[in-house]
Amino acid sequence: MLIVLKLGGRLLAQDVSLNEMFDDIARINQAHQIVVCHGGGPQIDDTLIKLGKKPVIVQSASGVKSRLTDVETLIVAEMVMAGKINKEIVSELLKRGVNAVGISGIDGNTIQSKKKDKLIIIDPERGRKRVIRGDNSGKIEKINPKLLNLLLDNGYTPVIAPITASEKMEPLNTDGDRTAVYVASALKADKLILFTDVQGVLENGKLISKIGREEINEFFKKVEGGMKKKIYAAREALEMGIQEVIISSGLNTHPISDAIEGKIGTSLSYKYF
Amino acid sequence: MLIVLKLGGRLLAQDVSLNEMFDDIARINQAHQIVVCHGGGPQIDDTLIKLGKKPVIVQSASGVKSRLTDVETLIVAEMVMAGKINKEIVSELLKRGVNAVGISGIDGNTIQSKKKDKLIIIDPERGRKRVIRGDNSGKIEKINPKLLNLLLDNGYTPVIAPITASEKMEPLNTDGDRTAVYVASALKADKLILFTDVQGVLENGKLISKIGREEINEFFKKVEGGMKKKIYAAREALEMGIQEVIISSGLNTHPISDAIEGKIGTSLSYKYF
Amino acid sequence: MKATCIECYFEFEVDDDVMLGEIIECPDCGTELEVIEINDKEGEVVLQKAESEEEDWGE
Amino acid sequence: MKATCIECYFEFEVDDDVMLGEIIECPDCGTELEVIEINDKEGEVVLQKAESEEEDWGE
Ligand SMILES: [Zn+2]
Ligand SMILES: [Zn+2]
Repeated sequence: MLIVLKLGGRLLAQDVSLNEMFDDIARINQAHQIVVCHGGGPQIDDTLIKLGKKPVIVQSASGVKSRLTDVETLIVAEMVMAGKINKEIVSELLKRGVNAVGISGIDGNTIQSKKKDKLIIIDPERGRKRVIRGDNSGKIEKINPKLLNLLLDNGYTPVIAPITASEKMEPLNTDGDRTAVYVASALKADKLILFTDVQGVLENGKLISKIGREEINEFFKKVEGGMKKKIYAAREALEMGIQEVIISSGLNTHPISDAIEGKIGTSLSYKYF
Repeated sequence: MLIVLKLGGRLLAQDVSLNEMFDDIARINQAHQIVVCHGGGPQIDDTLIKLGKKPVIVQSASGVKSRLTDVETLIVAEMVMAGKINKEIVSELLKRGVNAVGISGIDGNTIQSKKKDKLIIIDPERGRKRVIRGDNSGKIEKINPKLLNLLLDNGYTPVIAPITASEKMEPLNTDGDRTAVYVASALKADKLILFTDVQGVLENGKLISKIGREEINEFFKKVEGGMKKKIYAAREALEMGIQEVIISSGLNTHPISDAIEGKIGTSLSYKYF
Repeated sequence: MKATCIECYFEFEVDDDVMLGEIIECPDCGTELEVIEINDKEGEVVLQKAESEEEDWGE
Repeated sequence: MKATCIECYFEFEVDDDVMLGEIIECPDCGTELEVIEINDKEGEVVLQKAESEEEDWGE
C-alpha cells in the first residue's frame, strides 16, 4: 500500500512531541510505502514576525482573505519549509530507521505550478478595488512523479516541502494540502491522510466518521475556515481517483494505524453508501 | 568526467549575478556530470543579525576563533543553507535546463558526521579556560554515496547543502569546503573546483597557477584566513586521491571551463613536478 | 480624467485621484477594468480587463 | 576547595570561585582537567579529563 501523509503546519506548531506520529511512520513503513508532505503557514508567520515584518494579508474583492507572498515572504517560506521543517522531519525519521530524503516540489522540477499573476484587493485606505502584482504563490498544474518514484523504488521515504516550480522555474509558495492531494494522485496512492490538530470533521461537537459522495457538498457548507479547506482538498483528491481520504488529528497515539482502521478521524470516500 | 563544484558563501553573497557560473554549469553538464556543493556562512550571520541575535564567536585556548553553533544558530543554518541558498541554486539551474535536485547531507543519511562534544574557550570575563557544550557543528566521518549516485545515474544534478547527520541523526552545521572534499572523494570525482571571490592563491599579489605536492605545506604557511582553509581542504582532497583541485574565482566569464583549461585559478595536484 | 472601456468603447469620466492598479467598473457594460497608465497631460487613463484569482494558493 | 587529579591522584587546592566547566591544569602532571561538579559541603570539586576540538567545523 502507498500512503501519502500531510502533516499540517498547525499540527507541527503544537508544543508537544510528535513522537507517536514518527514512531507510527517507522512501524508502517516496514510493510508499506509512505510519502510525507508538510505545511508551515504558522511557522512562516512566526519567522516573519521575528524578522520584524508583519505577514501581509489582503482581502479580495469578494471578501476572501489571502496571504500576499511578496519576495521577502517567499524567501522566508523557503527557509522555514524547505529548510527548518523539512530537515526536522527527516531527522526524526532517520532516528527511527526510516531512510528519509527531504526535497521541495521545485527539486527535479517535480511539482509544476502556475504563478498567481495578480490579486484584486479592496484597498484598505481608499475602500476601492485595486490590482496588486508581485505575488509568489503557485497553483499546482502538473506533477512529474519520476524523482518520487525513483526514491520510493530505492527504499527512500520522500518528505516534501510545498515550494513548487513556476513555468519560469522560479520557486513559489504553495498550499500544503493541495500539494499532498496532487502528490497522492500522481503516485496513485491508496490513501491520503490529512493530519491536523483537531479530531476530524465535527458536527455539533460530534465527530463524523464517514462522509460519502453526496454528503461532501453538504459539509462544505456547514464547516468553516481551515476545515473547509481540508474538505475541499479531500474532494479534489476523490475526484482525482484517490479511494479514501482521512482527516484526523496527528496528536493521537498510533495516529496513522488507528486512522487507517477507522478508529479515529473522518474518512471521506466515494465508496460509502 | 565527474566534476564537484563548491560555491562558497562569500561568492554567493556577492552583489553580482552568477549567471556566467550557472550558464557554464549548463554547458558543461551536457557532456559531463556535475555535483554542486555550497556554503552559506556569511548568509547565516546576516540572518542571525536580522533576527536580533549576534553570531557567537568563541576563542579557543590556542587562539583559534570558531563559531559556536548553538541551537538557534543551527536552525538558522538549516533555513539559510538547506532552504534559501539551496533552492535558489536549484531554480537557477532548472531555468537553464539542468535537472537539479537540492538535498542536504542529512537526507538519506548521505553525509555522516561526528558532533563536536565540547569546546574549550578562554572565558572573556574571567580570562580562564572553560568548557562549553551545546555546539551543533559536525566533522564529516563518512559519506554514503548511494543517493548521490542514484541521482547522477538518472540524469539529475545534485546540489548539496552542508547540513550533515550526527551518529544520533541530528542535523549538524558543517564546513562547506570539507563537505565538497568528502563528496568528491566518495564519488571518485575527476576534479574538485573550490570557487570563491578571489582569483586563487596569490603570492605578493601574483596568482600562482600550479602548486605541487612539495609546495603545498609551504603555501600553507604563507597564506592566511580563508585561503589557508581552502589550501587545507585541497590537500585533504589530494590525500584522498582526487587528481586535481582548483581554487578559482566564481566571478569570471566561463568560470568552470577556463579553470579546467588552466586559464584561470590555482591548480593543485600531486602530478606536478 | 477620461477613460474608454476596452470592451464596449464607452467613454466616461473617472475621479482625478485615480491610482495605478485601481479597478473601475464600466458604467455601460459593467466590465471590470484595471488602470494601467495615467496620462496627466492628455487627462486620460488607459485601461485593460481586470481578471484575478481569489483563492489563497500559498501556505 | 580541594581537587584530586584523576590521572596522577595528586591532591591540590583550587580557588573558591571556581566555575563548572572551568579547565584546571594539574600542578603535578600537567593534565588539563574540567570541573564537572562543585561540592560546596565537602569543599571539593570533581574533575574529568578535558579534551576538545579546536578547529571550526561549521559554516
Ligand atoms: Zn464597457
Ligand atoms: Zn595530575
